[in-house]
Amino acid sequence: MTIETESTLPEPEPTVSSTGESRPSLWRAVLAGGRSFGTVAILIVLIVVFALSTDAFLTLRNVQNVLIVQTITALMTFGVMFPLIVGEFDLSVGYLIGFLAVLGAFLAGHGQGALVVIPAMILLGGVVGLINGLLTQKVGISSFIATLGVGIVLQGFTQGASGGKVLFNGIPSVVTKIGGGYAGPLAISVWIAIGFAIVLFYVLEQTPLGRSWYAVGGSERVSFLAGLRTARLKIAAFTVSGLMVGVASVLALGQSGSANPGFGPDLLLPAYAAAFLGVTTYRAGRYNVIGSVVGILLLAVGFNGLSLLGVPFWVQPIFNGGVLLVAVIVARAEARKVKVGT
Amino acid sequence: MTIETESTLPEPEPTVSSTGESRPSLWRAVLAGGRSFGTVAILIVLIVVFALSTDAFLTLRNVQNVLIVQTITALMTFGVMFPLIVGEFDLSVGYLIGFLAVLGAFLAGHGQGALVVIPAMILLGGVVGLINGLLTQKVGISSFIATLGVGIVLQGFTQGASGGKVLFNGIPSVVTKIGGGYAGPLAISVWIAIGFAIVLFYVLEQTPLGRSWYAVGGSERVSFLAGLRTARLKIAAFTVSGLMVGVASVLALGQSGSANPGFGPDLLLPAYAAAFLGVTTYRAGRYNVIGSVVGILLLAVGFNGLSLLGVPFWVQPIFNGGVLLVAVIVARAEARKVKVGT
Amino acid sequence: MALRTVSTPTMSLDRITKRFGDLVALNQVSLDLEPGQIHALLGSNGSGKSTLVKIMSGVYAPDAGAIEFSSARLGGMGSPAEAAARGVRVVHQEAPLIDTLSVTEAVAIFRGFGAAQLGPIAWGRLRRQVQRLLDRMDVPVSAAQQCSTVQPADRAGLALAIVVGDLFDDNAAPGARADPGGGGLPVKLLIVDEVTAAIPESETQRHLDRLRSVADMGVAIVMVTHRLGELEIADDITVLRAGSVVYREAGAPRRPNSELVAEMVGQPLVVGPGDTPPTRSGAGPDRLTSLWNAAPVQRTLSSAQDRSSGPVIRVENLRGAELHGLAFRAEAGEIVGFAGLRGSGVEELPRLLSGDDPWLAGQVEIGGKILTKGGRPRAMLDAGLAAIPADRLRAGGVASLSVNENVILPSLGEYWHKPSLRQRVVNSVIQAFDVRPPKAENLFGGLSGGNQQKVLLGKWLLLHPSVLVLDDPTYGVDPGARETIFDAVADAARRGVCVLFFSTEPEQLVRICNRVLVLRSGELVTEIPRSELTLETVIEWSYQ
Amino acid sequence: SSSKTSTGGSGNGDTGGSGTDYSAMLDKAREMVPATFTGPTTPAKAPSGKKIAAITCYSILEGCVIPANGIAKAATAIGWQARTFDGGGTPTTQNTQILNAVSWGADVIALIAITPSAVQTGLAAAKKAGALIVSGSSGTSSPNAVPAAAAGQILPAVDVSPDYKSLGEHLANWIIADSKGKANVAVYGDKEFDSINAQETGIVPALKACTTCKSSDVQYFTATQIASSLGPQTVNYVRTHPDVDYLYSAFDPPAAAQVQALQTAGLGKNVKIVSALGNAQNLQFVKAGQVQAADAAYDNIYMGFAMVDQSIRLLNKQPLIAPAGEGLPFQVLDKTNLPTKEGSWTAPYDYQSKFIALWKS
Ligand SMILES: Nc1ncnc2c1ncn2[C@@H]1O[C@H](COP(=O)(O)OP(=O)(O)OP(=O)(O)O)[C@@H](O)[C@H]1O
Ligand SMILES: Nc1ncnc2c1ncn2[C@@H]1O[C@H](COP(=O)(O)OP(=O)(O)OP(=O)(O)O)[C@@H](O)[C@H]1O
Ligand SMILES: [Mg+2]
Ligand SMILES: [Mg+2]
Repeated sequence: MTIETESTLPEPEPTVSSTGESRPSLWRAVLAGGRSFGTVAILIVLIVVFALSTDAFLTLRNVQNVLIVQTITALMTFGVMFPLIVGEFDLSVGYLIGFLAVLGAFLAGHGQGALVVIPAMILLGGVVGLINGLLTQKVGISSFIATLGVGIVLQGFTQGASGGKVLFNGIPSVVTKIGGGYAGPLAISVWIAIGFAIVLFYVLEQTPLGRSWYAVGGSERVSFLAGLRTARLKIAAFTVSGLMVGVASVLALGQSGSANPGFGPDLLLPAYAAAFLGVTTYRAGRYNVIGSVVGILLLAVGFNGLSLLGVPFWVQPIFNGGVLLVAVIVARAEARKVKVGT
Repeated sequence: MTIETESTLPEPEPTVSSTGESRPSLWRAVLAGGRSFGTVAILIVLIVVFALSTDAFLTLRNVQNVLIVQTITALMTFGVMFPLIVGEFDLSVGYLIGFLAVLGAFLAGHGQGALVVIPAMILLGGVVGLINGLLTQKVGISSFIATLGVGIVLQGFTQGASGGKVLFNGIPSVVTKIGGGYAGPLAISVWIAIGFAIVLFYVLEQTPLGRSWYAVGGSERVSFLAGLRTARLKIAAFTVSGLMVGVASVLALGQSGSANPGFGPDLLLPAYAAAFLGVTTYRAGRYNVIGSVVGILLLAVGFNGLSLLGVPFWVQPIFNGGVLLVAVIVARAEARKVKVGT
Repeated sequence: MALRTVSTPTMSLDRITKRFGDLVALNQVSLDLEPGQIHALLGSNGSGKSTLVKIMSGVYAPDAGAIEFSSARLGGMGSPAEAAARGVRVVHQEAPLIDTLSVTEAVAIFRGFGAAQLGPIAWGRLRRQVQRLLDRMDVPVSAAQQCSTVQPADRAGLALAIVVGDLFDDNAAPGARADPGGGGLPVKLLIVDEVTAAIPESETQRHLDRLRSVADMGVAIVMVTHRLGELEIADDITVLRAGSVVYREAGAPRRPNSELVAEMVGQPLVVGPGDTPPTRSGAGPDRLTSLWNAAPVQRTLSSAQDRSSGPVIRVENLRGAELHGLAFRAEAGEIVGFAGLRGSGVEELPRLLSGDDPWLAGQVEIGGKILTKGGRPRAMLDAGLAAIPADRLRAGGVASLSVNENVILPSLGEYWHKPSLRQRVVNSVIQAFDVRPPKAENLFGGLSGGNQQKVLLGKWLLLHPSVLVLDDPTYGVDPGARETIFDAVADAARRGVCVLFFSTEPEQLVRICNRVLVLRSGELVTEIPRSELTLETVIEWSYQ
Repeated sequence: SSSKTSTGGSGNGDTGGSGTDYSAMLDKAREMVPATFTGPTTPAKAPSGKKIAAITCYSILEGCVIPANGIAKAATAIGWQARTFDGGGTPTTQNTQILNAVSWGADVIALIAITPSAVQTGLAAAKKAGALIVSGSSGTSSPNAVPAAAAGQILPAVDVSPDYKSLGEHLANWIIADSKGKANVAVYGDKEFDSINAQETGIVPALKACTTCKSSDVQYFTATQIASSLGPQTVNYVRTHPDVDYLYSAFDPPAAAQVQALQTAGLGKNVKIVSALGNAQNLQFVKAGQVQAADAAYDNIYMGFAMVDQSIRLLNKQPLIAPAGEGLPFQVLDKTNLPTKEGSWTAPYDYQSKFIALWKS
């Protein structure tokens, strides 16, 4: 007898997704999916332990600082989430943020103000995302290959535009203000990251567009048959990814006040680590905003606490890698087996 | 009507493959699959162009030089091919080669000779591959996540073992000889890489093990029901990958003559680029040894020729990324859409 | 049968031609689809039915010819989205469900979320709407359920609800919009693509009733099927052979099914005695002999065993998710059928026997070898049991490998360095089962469904198992190929293979089995011997 | 407890109460060393038609590229062909490029800030091909201590570097004087480079010599951490050690990362960073008063000229100039003595024509 969906592993328990509340509120939506909060538990334990072991941990300054330096990671993680959700992989984001930062600094150094520099960085990020999308969807190249090729080419442009130098002349003060300034208790860049988190959460969980992206990731074929324009949706996902990287690049340029041609590639894998950690939390088995934010905070708090305690420098990566492995091992089977690309 | 194998996109035409020769020879096997040699054409064009534009190109010494430094890339590429063939992805190989090189230098610095150092490096590579395999197959973690976690942890060990120093004391002369010495017209490391290429070609194309790996990559479930021990096969693929990286690390330690704690991660993406390029050649749409070797040579010849011509340094990445994109775009549809992971 | 009124066709295909490379998949096919009529599309495997459906639904553009639709003459239907917007809906054989979504979402991606692209989704209202729709269409599924938990039999109903839900929407009771002209209908043409193949026979009637009620609303329906029994509800019939229309019939009188089959197959048939469907002449009874002679001797699974002494398979206290302690035994040369309703364990048993699903408890003895733990497929194979899974797509063959490599996959080691042996063996499979096109090097994924099934049968029979488990082996297979398969199974039994036969069609059990075991609620309720084996007894016992 | 005296030299013998004249000490710390041209004076006629290949550590780093520019400029002046190969920041690419330089037919291969022990295959090929190998910025020849080579290692014939130990001492003295003997210094080092180790042998004892100052144990990082964890780690250190008011960073790129991280964390006013190299970006920090207060710059163009000079002598089989650094000048730059023109620091006298004259005589 035919069972189309059988897999070699036992099926995951049925999980009820959206609840049937009649008037959805964002708040209720946040709680609705709530089942898997193991990572949150680890985060709380870490916070308690660090708070007890060092006074420097739970201070306003420290909290502010932990948050501000994570804004770039957060936006990069949001950036890689969209291709992941639609079942693709983007290896170009690291090269892209480096390219956009150098481009912004280059424009600034040639006398352009914030009104040109910021839109140029963000939009060009979107354009590169669009190119990634077109290469994968229209030319039909596997996203790993296409984005790797695009990324390597971008690295060349980055090096060429920088002329091999750190660019720091004429960075508009608006940009540095956005990167490092404060508005109320939190840095402006933190507000920006929070704003994007809320908007993206809303789009992904509450709008047809978001659900269509998840549907395409679940089965491109069925989505296509459903009349979803899967190619467009995927291209859109890549474009949004590029735009997010563009925003991240503005924050990066603002926070460092300069653009270094070597900057960027190192940010690729941490963004993926946070997105993978995110899968263990909130909606287990799905890439999601809340889970990613918790993942970022977990890694950030761990790093911060350990370095406040003064552990040797090589303990950090062991902690980071260990947290990722442990969180995934103890998570539900869906989270362990989440689809990555393809 | 059955929709099973019909995709919404027009299917590639079925390709006629090997002929039914009654006595297979390795040579015949090499020619048997021969259909897609577009990359070879590009390679030949490059060689002709460079030979015409600079005298320094087609000299024995230059050929030797091009080959010797590609041996590490070649073995790393072979390393990533096995997980790719069985439908998995290994993000740890870059961290792993760095870890093994530091480990080897550390052992050497503590008075161990080549007889300890070399087997330790290779075997530990295998052990890490085995751990990757167990995490993905027995614990059930998606290979991206598992290998990323393992890789990050390894980075910590690398930094810890090196103490942040370049380790160069006591590297056994056997190791440096293997890395940089010559035997006849070619470097010892080139002979080693050629040897591995032949063995792996034979294993992948001519033995039941190789065919089983491809079958598992094509459909894990079908292979499982056909009685293949799919989990073991995948674990074996990861282990072979680790062993290859181990061999690469010996060559790397030998060629450098020292181990640097920052070495390794940069080798990850070039290895994938070569493996992806390989898919466009020989057996289009499949990761294969001959295609990968051609891909490596293509990138190497391009790098070498451009350097000899003295192009600005930032042209190199544009060339590399461009070659990857162009080769894939002009390749057959199977090559463009080759499965990456999952 | 609905009353035939004179009306303009909903869709007219005019000399449609479609080529794939050298292959002409459709050759000047013309077809009229009338509103309110169910049009059956028949044809053997590879005759072009799926291709035609894809042209009607915008997946492919024809290479030549035109489509008249809603009084417009078109070169093609554009894209699936465009075709859907024009009112062409398709229910594909594989239910269009995404396991990671909820039923509400699965319906909504087809029918809309009731919100602008970036507007908030009113989840509660949406879910209630979907639930109402499912209730109206008599589909026993909860809107809040995860798709992965929907039962196979309900998937077809859900798929239909997804596709023609517009007709049953909130403001209209079922049937209220019936309008033979069909002018204002949101759905004008419904294509159901071999949907019943996935449903147990016992549940197909409900599905066919749903189809009739949709047609009665004025929708033109194209029904692709290999089950001739379902032709009862069809108004018109078109038979394709090798890409051309070879027969068409509008309304009564109806030619007997055997003649339709003859049209499909395109060669004279030897009609068997009684109600036995026709058997194709040609392929002789020696196909297995030649197969086993070609195969390497040491590999044949049962060669070492003594077939004459006692049962070749003995199952004790087998427990799984559905089965609660099943026991039975079977002898060499027997064909034992299994019947039962959904949930009775009849779907689970073959998966347990093949080692695909884990056993909770139990013991299976095959040819003297005792297996206690949920045997992995390797262990079952080594003991002499080969199982052909029903799920050809995910469990049958490796689409990206050649026919060649698929056939030898279970015993790769035997063919190491024996290319000529491999060639001979694979060719004998191709000949014995009439695989078309007969090229060992073709990619498995490029074959039509029926030919894939033949290759898989060959792959497993080649091993000369002592026990052969067949799970719905005629799934998606045309009547000609079906006969090839039945012949092969009978041959195998005659040669001492013990066949355990599972089918969604009780007729097949009645026709081919020596006895049938009926399962209910995970237990064996009776054994129907050959002497009492009729359609009635099987259905009676299953339902009781 | 920190003293935030402006670095603006007041000139009036300010003794800070301990009897030391910190103002004079500060003036001395920021003098150029050596004070005048002490380069070679014996002529060395340049052989004609040579090819010199400069292998940069990584062509996106200023400190790697400027010496190569110096080499190119010097080589052009004597009619040599010069070509720069990008080492790409990894031993693998550096090896590849040395081999490419050999294939190109280089007579001289100049390694810039590349660890010779990491590129042994390339150096072996260069040696086999008879190419001369020289290096810059490694700190492995006089005036720096010559390290013991590991057995069998091929090393450059000569290295041209500033006196790193002295440079470290000058930085220490600048810190001591600027703080009037009250500095509490966090010391960041990197063990990957001989030059940085040599610098450390200067600064650490000199800081220790100030009994009224405090300095931390050296905290080591690696080059790969500069872009990722060094910044946040520094912030955390400064936060948990509020008494720290000076920070020594081994070279400019890590210092830049630390400047940015401290600024972002709002700790920019807590510490003054000093480092070494003289990158444009770091000089800009000093100029703008952004965390970094001093930078020991050395003349990388001079380094290129000196490398060419020593190469000519080696090719001519003339004796090498001693010390091998050929008086490569450095200077601790702070707000008071920054060059007015933008870009990297060069010695304020014309050494280029002096060198060229020696080669053409
Ligand atoms: N995308 C394609 N590329 C190449 N050939 C194709 C493609 N799709 C179908 N074919 C070929 O066209 C012919 C018609 O195929 P089609 O799938 O329409 O048959 P069918 O009648 O649906 O068969 P079945 O009953 O087995 O499903 C077959 O020979 C098939 O192999
Ligand atoms: N099971 C096997 N055991 C040993 N050798 C094998 C096996 N299968 C294939 N080979 C060898 O591998 C080579 C290529 O095999 P094969 O003919 O199946 O490839 P192919 O048909 O070209 O594959 P494809 O069509 O998938 O590209 C042959 O020379 C054959 O000897
Ligand atoms: Mg079909
Ligand atoms: Mg084949």
